Amino acid sequence: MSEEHQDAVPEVDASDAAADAVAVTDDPTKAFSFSPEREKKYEEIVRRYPTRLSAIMPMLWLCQDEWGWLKPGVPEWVAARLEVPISRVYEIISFYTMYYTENPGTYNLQVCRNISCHMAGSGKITKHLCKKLGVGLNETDSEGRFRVEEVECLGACGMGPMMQVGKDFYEHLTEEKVDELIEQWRRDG
Amino acid sequence: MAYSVHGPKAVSGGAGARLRRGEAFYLVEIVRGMAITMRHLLYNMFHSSTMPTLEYPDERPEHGPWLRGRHRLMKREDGSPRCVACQMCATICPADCISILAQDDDRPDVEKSPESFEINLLRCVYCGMCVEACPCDAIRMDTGIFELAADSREAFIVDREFLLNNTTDGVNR
Amino acid sequence: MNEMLTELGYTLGKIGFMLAVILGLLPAMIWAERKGAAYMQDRIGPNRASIGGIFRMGGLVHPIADVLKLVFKEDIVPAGVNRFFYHLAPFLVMVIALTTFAVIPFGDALYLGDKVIKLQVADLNVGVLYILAMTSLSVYGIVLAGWASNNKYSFLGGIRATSQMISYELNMGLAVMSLILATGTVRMDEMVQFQGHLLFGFLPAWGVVVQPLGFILFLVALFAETNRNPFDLPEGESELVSGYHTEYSSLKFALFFMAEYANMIVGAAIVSTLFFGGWQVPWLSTDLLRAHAGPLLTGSAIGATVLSFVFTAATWRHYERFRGRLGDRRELEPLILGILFFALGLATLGYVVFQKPWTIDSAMAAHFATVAQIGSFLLKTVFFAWLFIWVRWTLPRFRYDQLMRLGWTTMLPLALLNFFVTAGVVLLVNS
Amino acid sequence: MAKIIVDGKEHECEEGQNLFQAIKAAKGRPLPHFCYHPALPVAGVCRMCQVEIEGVPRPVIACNAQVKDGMEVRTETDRIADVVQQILNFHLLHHPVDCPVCDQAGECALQDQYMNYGLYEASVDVEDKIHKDKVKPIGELVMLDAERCVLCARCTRFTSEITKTHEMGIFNRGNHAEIDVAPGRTLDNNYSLNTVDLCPVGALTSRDFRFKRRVWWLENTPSVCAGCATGCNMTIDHSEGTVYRCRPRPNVEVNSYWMCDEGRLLYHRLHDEDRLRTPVVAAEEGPRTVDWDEAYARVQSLLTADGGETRRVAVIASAHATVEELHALGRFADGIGAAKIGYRLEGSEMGEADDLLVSADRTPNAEGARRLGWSQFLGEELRAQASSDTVLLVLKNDFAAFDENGVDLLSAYAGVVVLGTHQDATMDLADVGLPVLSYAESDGLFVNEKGRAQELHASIAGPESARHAVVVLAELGRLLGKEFGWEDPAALRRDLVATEAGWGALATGIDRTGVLLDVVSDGAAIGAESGSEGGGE
Repeated sequence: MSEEHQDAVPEVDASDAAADAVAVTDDPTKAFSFSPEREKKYEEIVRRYPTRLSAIMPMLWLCQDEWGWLKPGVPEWVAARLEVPISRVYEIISFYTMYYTENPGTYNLQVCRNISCHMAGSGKITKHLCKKLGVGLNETDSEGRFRVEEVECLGACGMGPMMQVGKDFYEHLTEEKVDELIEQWRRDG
Repeated sequence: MAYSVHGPKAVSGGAGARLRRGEAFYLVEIVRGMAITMRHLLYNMFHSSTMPTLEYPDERPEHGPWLRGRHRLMKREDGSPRCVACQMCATICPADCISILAQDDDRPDVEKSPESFEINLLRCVYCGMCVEACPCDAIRMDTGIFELAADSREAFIVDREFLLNNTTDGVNR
Repeated sequence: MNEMLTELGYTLGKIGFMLAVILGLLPAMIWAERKGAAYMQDRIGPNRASIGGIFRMGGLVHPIADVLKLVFKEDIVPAGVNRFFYHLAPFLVMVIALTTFAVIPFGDALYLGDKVIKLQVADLNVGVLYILAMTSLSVYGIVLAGWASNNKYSFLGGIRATSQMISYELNMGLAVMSLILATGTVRMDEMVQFQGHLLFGFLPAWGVVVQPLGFILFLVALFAETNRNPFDLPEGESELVSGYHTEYSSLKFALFFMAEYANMIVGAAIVSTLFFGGWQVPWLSTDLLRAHAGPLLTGSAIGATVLSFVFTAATWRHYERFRGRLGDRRELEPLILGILFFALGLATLGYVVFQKPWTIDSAMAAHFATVAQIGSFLLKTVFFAWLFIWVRWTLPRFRYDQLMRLGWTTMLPLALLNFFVTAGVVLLVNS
Repeated sequence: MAKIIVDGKEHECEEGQNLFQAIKAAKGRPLPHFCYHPALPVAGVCRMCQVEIEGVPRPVIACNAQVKDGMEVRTETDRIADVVQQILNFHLLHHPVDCPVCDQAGECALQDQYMNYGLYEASVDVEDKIHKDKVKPIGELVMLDAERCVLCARCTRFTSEITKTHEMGIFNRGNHAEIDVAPGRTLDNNYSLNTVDLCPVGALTSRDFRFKRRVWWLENTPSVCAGCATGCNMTIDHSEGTVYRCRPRPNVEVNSYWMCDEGRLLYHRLHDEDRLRTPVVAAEEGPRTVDWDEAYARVQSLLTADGGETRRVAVIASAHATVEELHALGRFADGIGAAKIGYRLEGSEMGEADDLLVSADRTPNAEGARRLGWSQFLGEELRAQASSDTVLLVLKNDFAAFDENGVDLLSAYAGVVVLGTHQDATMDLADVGLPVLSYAESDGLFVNEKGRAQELHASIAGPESARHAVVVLAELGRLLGKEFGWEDPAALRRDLVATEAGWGALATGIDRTGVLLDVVSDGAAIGAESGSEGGGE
């Protein structure tokens, strides 16, 4: 993973920072800023945990809520704001699977692949989704809207095959049902 | 064995080697011995082609794959040496005849390679331990070349290129 | 004055012949030693050196190569040697070996018109004693070499040679004395003449017949005196690292080397002269040879022709069989030799057909007889020289105490016994 | 005090002591381990040091356990052997086994443990192994091979706990976990090579030492770093007359287990191009190499004034010289009545200190010089001695590099003789330059800034014609008709202990951690009374 990040880092200073219209500043704590209500949550988080290291994970969640994924530069910003070593932040990001360092798209279709869902046909669903959307597994489509991902058990074994999109579960999936859902999301934009 | 200068018993050797009456008169035995050698001579004069001797430079001996001849360095598919300069051979060598200088290799799949690889063939005792020690099968002694001749001692210190290209004409280049 | 010059010329001629025999036989002996040893031991022996890349002559080129090598090798004189004796020793050995030959007759007296030429370099009236004297002298070279080398091994070799010489000189002398008693003369030519008789009408009165025990004693003593196996303890490689000539190199070593073979040849000549009738052709006295020269010469010529054609066939067969095996010019050798043999065969055949050798005149007959006698002498010499080689590659070396015991406790009593018995028999016969 | 029983044998140790260390003390050798390091916080990740404790159902790792009185520990049971082998199996599962190209081979913990506890058939094919970064330079001096890593976290603990620079971390998880520097960071602190020493395997290797020499050919000589006044203990690894690397030698009193990169790489100077290998004399066209006889002849002619009488001599000492050399110079100067100028220009060779090891004073033996009665000097003192009737003798001091006025002053002297190791700025101005042995090539003592005398040992032979400075001083004394009677540093040290106060602590010999000298009042010359009242040991 380190390679990717090394490549990504220079972009923070040049294009990304400029694109976000953030004032270029020497102070890394000001590279990004939360929306006011998240800023409030941030304050809560920092207050809740005894050490700053413990606050890294909820802080990263907050960032992911704000921007959808951990844009280049955000981990550095987190480290600067929490005054923790950047290596710790990256250790956490790379350890957990649900921190996204690549844009997961608007709709991240997380299909369960564990045994119950698999026996109920999740494999077929995944394949169908990939074919319909024209993407491979763990790939985002060209418009940056859909991404198909296989995940481990989400605790809905009785309702398989199932997938999670955002915070919603979609259960008892069939190919038709999936088609419908996609049509709907396409309409929603 | 302590031997006495007296009596034929001491001369003839062990207890079971007592001479028979005819043998004690040596002349007959000498003549018999000479007959044996003459028989060989005459036989070989007329059957020289069946002689077991190998007429060496004209006839080459057939030796088994176990013969340890002059060393060679194995190559990778791209022609570079397989050797990674791990110095195992130089370490095990009882004659201390191998000297290797390692270098960083830029190629993606090769990390380390020998910058120089020299074997002093005059020091080498052809024990084959380097071959045994090599973890990369980079050095072998299977060339079958066992006759080495050159005009100078320096010529026996063979380098990487020589060992890689493994010319078959002795040490002389 | 003129007569003296002619006499000198004849003597020089005889000396020349003598040297030619010894020096000519030398390389042949070396070749025979190496090749004979090889064949006895089921090896091929020397066959690499060649002339012009063609002629290998079954290894006969090797002695030439050997000599060339020895000539061009570095002559090393070790530190601490006695320079005078160190340089003298090899020459002493060689010169003595050559001079011993002087008293050996190699043919019956040749009558050229009214001139009588004795085929003997020096007709001493004490010829046998001269031989005994010279053979004893030869040890001086070895002792000097051993002592002057300033090397304990060389010195031990020299000491061994001396004591060996003393021990066996005695037996040799006694054996010769018995022979002198039997033949009644100490002149070499008379001894040979004596051996021309026939005993009981069919047995040549050779020394070996008259003195069988004396012959064996003499032969053994001769082996010891020439330092040949099984009595080559002075050079005993295993314990003395080559003994007296360890410190010699290059030509001086070559001299020792050649002296050994010269000694063998001379020894062989002495044995054949004393015990095998010298130049006598068995059953064919000089008179008989001259009388029947025609048929004998014809027979010899035809024999030579047949032999030549046999060799031609053999070489051709060899050429056919081994063609393509070596892949170079060496393969041509049997072909060329075959052609030469064929030419030789044709020549002898032509000689028989056109020269009609059975019509030989009496002057030529005398020459034929002399040639035949010289041939007979050389044949016997070569045989005994070969015997030296043959024995060497058959018998192992004695241990030194064995050598001494053999000399003093076995051979000396036997020699004395032989001497007294001979004396008694001679006394009986003469009275 | 607590008693524990290790493999049936009783052992005394401290209650609450780390069990790993207690067992190491009891057995005389450590348990198999990768991650445990006495100077780093316990991580307990390698699971190699498992032991059976009576009453505890499962094996526990000793490094994370504490000694309790009466504890019964077994370390050599079949079960432990089996556990360790299986743990080792996991460690080696995705190891590339590229020992032939690995610099760690020969001092690799994996190799050692495998030979001791492993020797099983590998269960993973080479093709099935997970591949990670190889040959990745993560800093100026450190090369990373993530495949070889056993994730002992020593390097990350070092960067977070010792240097507190946090360059390194363990990223990803499970089979894919690997050490690396954080994105955008490089391992560029002044202590980066310590991670290489710490690394029990070949994951982190020194780019400086990389492929230079196999470690089993290196000879180790204990010595002391000459880079600054801290006097870090180090081991010089050398072979066939060449120094290949320097590693810290543990000494809790001085440098713990660490050493700065700057100090480690100082050995390159020993083999520099500008190393003085033969005596040189100044000539019109520049320095000319000569033999010793000619050099001494030149010294003789410098010392002889036009009138034939002997000229005066002034000597300059150095904080780079060993105690023995300084003592020899002092006795030399006293013996011939020379003026003693001092050991360095005031304040020169001072740099920045850091809060770990590096001292501001970049000379190794300033304290030794001070205790021997040498003082720092100013350009003024140099000027005061300058005259056309005085020859200046300089021992291992490159003061000309620090003072331009001093350079001008040198021409005022009748001659300048320099005993040095390199063709440096002072040597360039010398009339005669005499090559002497450096700190790595001679025995001697350095006294660090805290007054600890530590021994140097000769590792390599040095340039062929270089001589030990004390030998050169003795020979120079002979030129002046003065016999000093010392032949080697050892004789001088004996003389020092016998004649000078304040060095008594040396009398009984010095162990590998050095010996603390008596405290002396700051800046004062050592008197008999101040030497006797000190008691710092």
